Order: sequence, then structure tokens, then C-alpha cells
Amino acid sequence: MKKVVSIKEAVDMIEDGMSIMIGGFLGCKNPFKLVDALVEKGVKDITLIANDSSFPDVGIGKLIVNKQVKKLIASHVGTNKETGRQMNSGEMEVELVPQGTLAERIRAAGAGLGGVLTPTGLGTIVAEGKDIIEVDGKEYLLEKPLKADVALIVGARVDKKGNVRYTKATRNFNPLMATAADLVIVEADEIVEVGDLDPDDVMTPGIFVDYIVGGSE
Amino acid sequence: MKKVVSIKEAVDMIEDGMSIMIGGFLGCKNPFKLVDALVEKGVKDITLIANDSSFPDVGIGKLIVNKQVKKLIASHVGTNKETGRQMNSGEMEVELVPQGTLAERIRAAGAGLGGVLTPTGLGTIVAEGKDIIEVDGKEYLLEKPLKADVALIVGARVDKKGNVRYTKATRNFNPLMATAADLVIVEADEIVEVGDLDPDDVMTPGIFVDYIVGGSE
Amino acid sequence: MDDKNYIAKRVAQELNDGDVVNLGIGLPTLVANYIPQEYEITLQSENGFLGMGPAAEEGKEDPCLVNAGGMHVTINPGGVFFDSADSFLIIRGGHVDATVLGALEVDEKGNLANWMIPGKMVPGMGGAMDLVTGAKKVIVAMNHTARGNHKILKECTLPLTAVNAVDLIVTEMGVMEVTDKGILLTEINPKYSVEDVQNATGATLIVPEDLKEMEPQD
Amino acid sequence: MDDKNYIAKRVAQELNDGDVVNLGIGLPTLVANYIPQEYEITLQSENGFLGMGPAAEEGKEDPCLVNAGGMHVTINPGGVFFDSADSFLIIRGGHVDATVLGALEVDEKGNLANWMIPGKMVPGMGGAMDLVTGAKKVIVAMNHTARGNHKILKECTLPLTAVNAVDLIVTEMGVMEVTDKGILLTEINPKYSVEDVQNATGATLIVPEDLKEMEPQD
Repeated sequence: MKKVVSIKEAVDMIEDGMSIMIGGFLGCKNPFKLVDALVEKGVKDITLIANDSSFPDVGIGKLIVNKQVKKLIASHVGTNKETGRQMNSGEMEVELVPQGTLAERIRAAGAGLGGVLTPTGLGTIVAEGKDIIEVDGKEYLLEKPLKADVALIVGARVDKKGNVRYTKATRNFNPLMATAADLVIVEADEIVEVGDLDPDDVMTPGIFVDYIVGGSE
Repeated sequence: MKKVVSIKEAVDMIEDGMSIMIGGFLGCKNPFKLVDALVEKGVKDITLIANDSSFPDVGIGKLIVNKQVKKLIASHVGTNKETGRQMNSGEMEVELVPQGTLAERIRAAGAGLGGVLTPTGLGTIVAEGKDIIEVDGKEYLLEKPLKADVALIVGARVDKKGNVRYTKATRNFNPLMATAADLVIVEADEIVEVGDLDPDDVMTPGIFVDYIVGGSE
Repeated sequence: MDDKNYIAKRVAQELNDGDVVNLGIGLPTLVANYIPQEYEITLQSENGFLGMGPAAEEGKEDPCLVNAGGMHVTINPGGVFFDSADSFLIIRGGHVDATVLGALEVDEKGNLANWMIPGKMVPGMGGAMDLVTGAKKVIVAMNHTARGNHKILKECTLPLTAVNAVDLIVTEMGVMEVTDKGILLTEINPKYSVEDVQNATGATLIVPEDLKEMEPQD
Repeated sequence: MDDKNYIAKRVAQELNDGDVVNLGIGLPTLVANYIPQEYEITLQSENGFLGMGPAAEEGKEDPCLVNAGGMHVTINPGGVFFDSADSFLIIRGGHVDATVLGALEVDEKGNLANWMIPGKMVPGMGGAMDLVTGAKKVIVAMNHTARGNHKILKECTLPLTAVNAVDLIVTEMGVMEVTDKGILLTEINPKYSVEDVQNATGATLIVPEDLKEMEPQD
């Protein structure tokens, strides 16, 4: 099973209309090469699931500016003015999700759970149209699992089985997204041999990863 | 804030009638020194939450044999005949929980979630008396969060802030339990200085740990 | 070849290159011995790792490395350790391609009972309920009968592990698929007649025209 | 001392040795500058770490180490990185002792609005909804009014971030506790009279007999 592919081979698997999760937090950091290739290919009508829409000229921010996103599901869009513009004009649908709920909804999809019972968002517009479940006299919002066709994640050290180790603040949503998509592609800062990563050091098991592309090296 | 205490100081904080989570999987491995001290102290009427009840002469198995446990919440008790005997005679109450549900119930308590929506146990006696929630046409069992007064966990390398790194198959329930108890005591194979653990290598942040005791060194 | 190894060998043929597999304690563990060398199968151990290797050599046991049955095992290069929440995320989330486990009873609805005999034996379900609920393919590997008593039934009598969960049953007598219409006997051990298998089964077997023979049990 | 630093300094007095604290972007970030040296306070950054240190020195920025506002920061010895699920386990699960954040509006029920002005500014809630729901103590640190308009109200008019969540409000005019009976003014900046503060507030303040004075704002 050949897991290491070229950026072109990877992006060839991604088609118009797909839902795509992309790791990163305010561009720290998106899988920049994969995203740039998506921009170049011009894949459109994407449902983009990410923490935020980055900055207009950084990583996934470019997908917004390039009008490739039909719907954005994110917790924060304030750093990319183009997101606000397209949202207000109705060009792009935006679903804003509290950050912890977003993380947990993705995890629930990966973990085979039916949803998330969270106190976050109760009494706010986030709760509109959603079921409220009472457990031992306390109310919780039922938030549904969130999965995608594709997850594009970014790792620091990745072995050829797809085992991933992240570094510092770049871990964020990546390990969660790796569990919740049909096709998972990791962009690796460094690709290492199987056995080079200590089994205690791996943060995303290779069974979740379908393909690996070389990144910044 | 002095976190490193003696086994005696640690066990002095644990009283009759408390609910206690104890990490480990078939004795691989429990916090053996803390458990032995609990046996010696004779703390009784414990509600014990653990994956299993180990073997009669290993780790938490001794707490059962010594009749210190009023109620056991576990996924598997087949390796300790005394558990079965006390369960059948009615001396000890036993709540059997599917292993994945047990893990997720503890995590839910730690994560401030209202419960777990799992397909596991539907149509079995595990579902008796529990609410079934339908999400998008699929049924899920609502399992409630599980917390405790005390968690006794076991780590391989622990720094003086309480940051814990586990090794190999000993991680199991420990990181989850650390998030779900009022008082968390870690038994460390090795206590190291703050800064000796790479921030990427810590598996349980020190903010969850109240006290550290030296273990097998 | 004894029944257990004969069953294990046949089960191994159900696995595909690249599969993630969880093998239960006992007979299912033997399946590992019959996986084709050229296959890359990743074994999951529900106490918290992927890439489980063979049993540890005597004298080389690592107290921190046991499988879900408490046996000392090894981990292969590329293996990964994790906690119990992540382990069951993998299991419940459908990331295990196949789980192989024993049963006390299986019925024609695919219901499975393998975790308790009320008042007699209550070991607990451990990870079994999650495994049979979450794994993509659930394979029951067991002796066809228990001291002459039927284990494959029209309806389970013991407390269930899961409802409508079993995909395939492999015994020393044959290979059976659980279908919407009932239990389909797809292969038979040439040592036995269809009548033998039916007599040993508490549900009516569907026997197709193209019933295949298993390899002879020598 | 300008209003922002005056407020931040007063908020810092609310923190206790050993606390885990999440500071919002902007004014709340300044609170870190006024934490007593001898205190061991652990700062949480919701993008995924504990033990956040000061801003990175120019030329020493690490592209893999930013705070939740995207600013280059540092991590202290004993810090820990984790993923977003664990980060919000910490936040939602009540493991953060105090969160300090700004507000567009706060009301006497402790309701908070700080994430959108419909049709005008919709940055999204980021981690704020989880933080104010999960943190043990929610401290709003802000200017008392916005260009003369009341921000502390009888009832919020903007979409809420959370209901009944705010414990304490610190402004350049005073310190206010949200109680069951309404907003209790516990301390006042000696520069202002009670009347000044009441006039700048859209809810009726409860003024206790033992109203304390804040440190003078020099």
C-alpha cells in the first residue's frame, strides 16, 4: 500500500462539491501546499469545515477569497474580511459553531457517537432549532456529529504508515479531523521511516491516514 | 504548592465511603503502592471505578478480596473470582459497563458534557432503564457522566508540576480518570524536574494532578 | 489439524490486506497465525494499541505491555499506543475492519450472546459490546455446538451482547453468513454432510445450490 | 495609568495563586502583566496549550507557536500542548478557574453579549461561548461605556454569548458583582462618584454601605 503521493495525485482525488475538513488555527498552520493546490485546481462548491477562515492571503483564507467555498462551518471568521462580505451578501453560507462544540462534533463523528450533549450555547441563537436534552435536572444542547468527505491535515513528522506526530500549537483540530473523514491526506513537514516514531509519541495512528504528501522540506 | 507527598500523606486524604477511580487494565498496571496502602489502611465502603477487578492477589484485586468495596463499576470482572462470589452473594453491588462506554462516561464527566450517546448496549440489558435518544433516525443510548471523589493514577514520568507521561499499554484509563475526580493523585515511576518533559510529550497536564507520590523507584 | 486451528485458519481467509482487526481472547487469537505473510494486517488491542505483534518470548516479557487478555505480547514497528477513549473511538467509530470473537449463542437475526450466563457466569462484557457494535465485519469463530447443545439458534436465550450484529459464523462444520432471510450455509467441511450440520444447528439453514467445500480438515 | 491598564491591574487581584486562567484577546491580555511574581498562575490558550508565556521576542517568533489571537507567544517550562478536544475538555469541564474577556453588553442577570452585532459585525464566537459556560469564574473586563452608550444593562439587546454566566465586571469606574438581586457595586474608582457610575450604567446598581475605594488611578 503506497501511501506517499505527490501533491497533484492528492488533489486529483478532491472534486467539486465535496465537504473538506482542514486543520489549523488562524493559519498556524494549514496544510499550505495542499490548500494552494486546491486553489490552483479551482475545486469549487466546497463545504469547508475548519476552526476559522484564516487571513485573506494565508492558507484556507485563499479558498474563500477565490470563491471556492459554498458553505463554511467554523467558529471564528473575524480575521478574514472577505468571509464576512460573502456571508452578508449571501454568496456563501456560514454556520458558526462554538469552538469546543466544533471539536466535539468532529470527535463524535469519528467515535461513532450519536451527538454531543453540551451546555455551551444554551439560551443563545446557537440553540435555535436544536433539541434540548435534560440529564439529572440539567439541560444540554444536542449537537450533531460532523463528518466530511475529505480531511486535509498537517503533521510535523509522519512515518510511511501514516503515523503522525504534531508539533506545538499546530495540533489543534488535526487529530480530530483525521478520524472523521472518508479520505484523509496528511501534509508532512518530514516523512520518516516506519519505526522512527516511538509508539508512545504518535498522536494520530496511521490507520486513519490514507495518503501522505511531502510538505515544507 | 508542594505536590510531591508521601504514600501515607496521600492515603490519609482518602476516607471511608468515597468513590475512587483507579487506573490500570488487568493490573497493567494499577498504582500498586497507593492501592497497597489503601488495603493496609483498611478504607472501607469504597465505590470503586476501574476497568476490571484485576486478579485476587494483584493491585485493586486485593481491595475486593479485603471486602473494602461496597460497589464496583467496571467492564470486566472475570479474572477475579472473589468479585463474582461477592456479586452473587449480594455482599458487593456490581455495575457492569461496556468498556468503551465506561471510558466515554468518565471523559464526559471530565469534559463537562451531559452524557454520552452511544449505540453500544442497545437491545441488551445494559439499556434497561436508560433513555434512548433518536438522532437523524438512528437510536442511541444515553449514558450518564461518571465522576469520583478521588482518582488514583499511575504514570511513568511525572514532573513536579504533575505533568504525566505514560508508557506503552499502561495509559488506558489513567488520562481520563485524571479529568473526572475532585482529588487526583498520581503514582510516578520516576519524578522529574519541571522542564524535563517536552510540552509535546505530556499526556496528562499537571493542572489535573493534585499530588504526586513516588512509585517503584 | 484440530478444530480450533481449522476454524482459525478459515477465518484468516476473511481478512483483507490492509485490514485493521481485533481478535478476541482464546480461539480468535489463533487467527493471527494464519494471516498470509505478504498481508499487512494491523491488530488492535482494545486496552490501547495498534500493531500488536506475537506473544512475548519467555524471559522478555514487558510488564507494561499486555494484550486485552492480560497476556504479555509485543508491538510491531509502526505500532501506536493510546488511551481507552481513543481505543474505543477506533472501535465504536467503525475504524476496525473486522472483529473475531467467540460466542455462547448466535441466532438467525445476527444477535449474539457471549458475556453472561445469569446466576452462573458473569465475567462482564469488557470491550465486546463495543466491538460487535462498531466493527465493520463481525465474525463469530467457535465450535458449532457446546457438549452437544446448539449454539446457533433461531433465537438467543441468554442476555445479548448486541442485536443484529453478526455477519459471519465460522465453525469446524462450516461457514455461515447471516442474511436477512436467515443463516446461509456457504461452505461445508467435507467431513460432514449438510444433514450433520443442520442437526447440529438450532435454526433452519439456507443451503444454496452452489454450496462450497472448505479445505479438508486433515 | 490608562484605563485599560488600570482595569487589567485590578482584574489581576482577582486571581489566586495556582489558578488556571484564560485571558481573552485585547485588554484581558494585559492582565498577565500584573500577576504577582510569586504567584504560579497557568495561562491556558484555547488553541491548544497550557503554560503560555510572554509574547515572542522580535526575530524569535516560532510559526508553530501562536496564541488564540494568532499572536506569536512563548511557552513556559512545564507547559503542555494538546488538541482542540482536550483544550475544550479543560474549558468546558470546569478546569479553568477564571476567564477574563471583553463584552459588548452585560446585564444584571449575568447575561453576556460579545460575539456579534447582527448585519454589522459577525466575527463568530470562537471559544468564548465555551469559556464563559465552563470557567469557574467569569470576569468581564471592559470600558464602562462605549462612546457614551451604556454597556451594562438591565437586559442585553444583542445576541447572547451565554445566559447567567458573568460573575464579576471590572471597568475603569468600578468593580461590580453580579448577584441574584442585581449588580452590586463593590468598589469604586475614587475619581468618580456613585452618581457618575450609576449614570454610566443602564441597570440600577446596588450600592452597599461599605462600598470600597479602588486604588487611585494615577
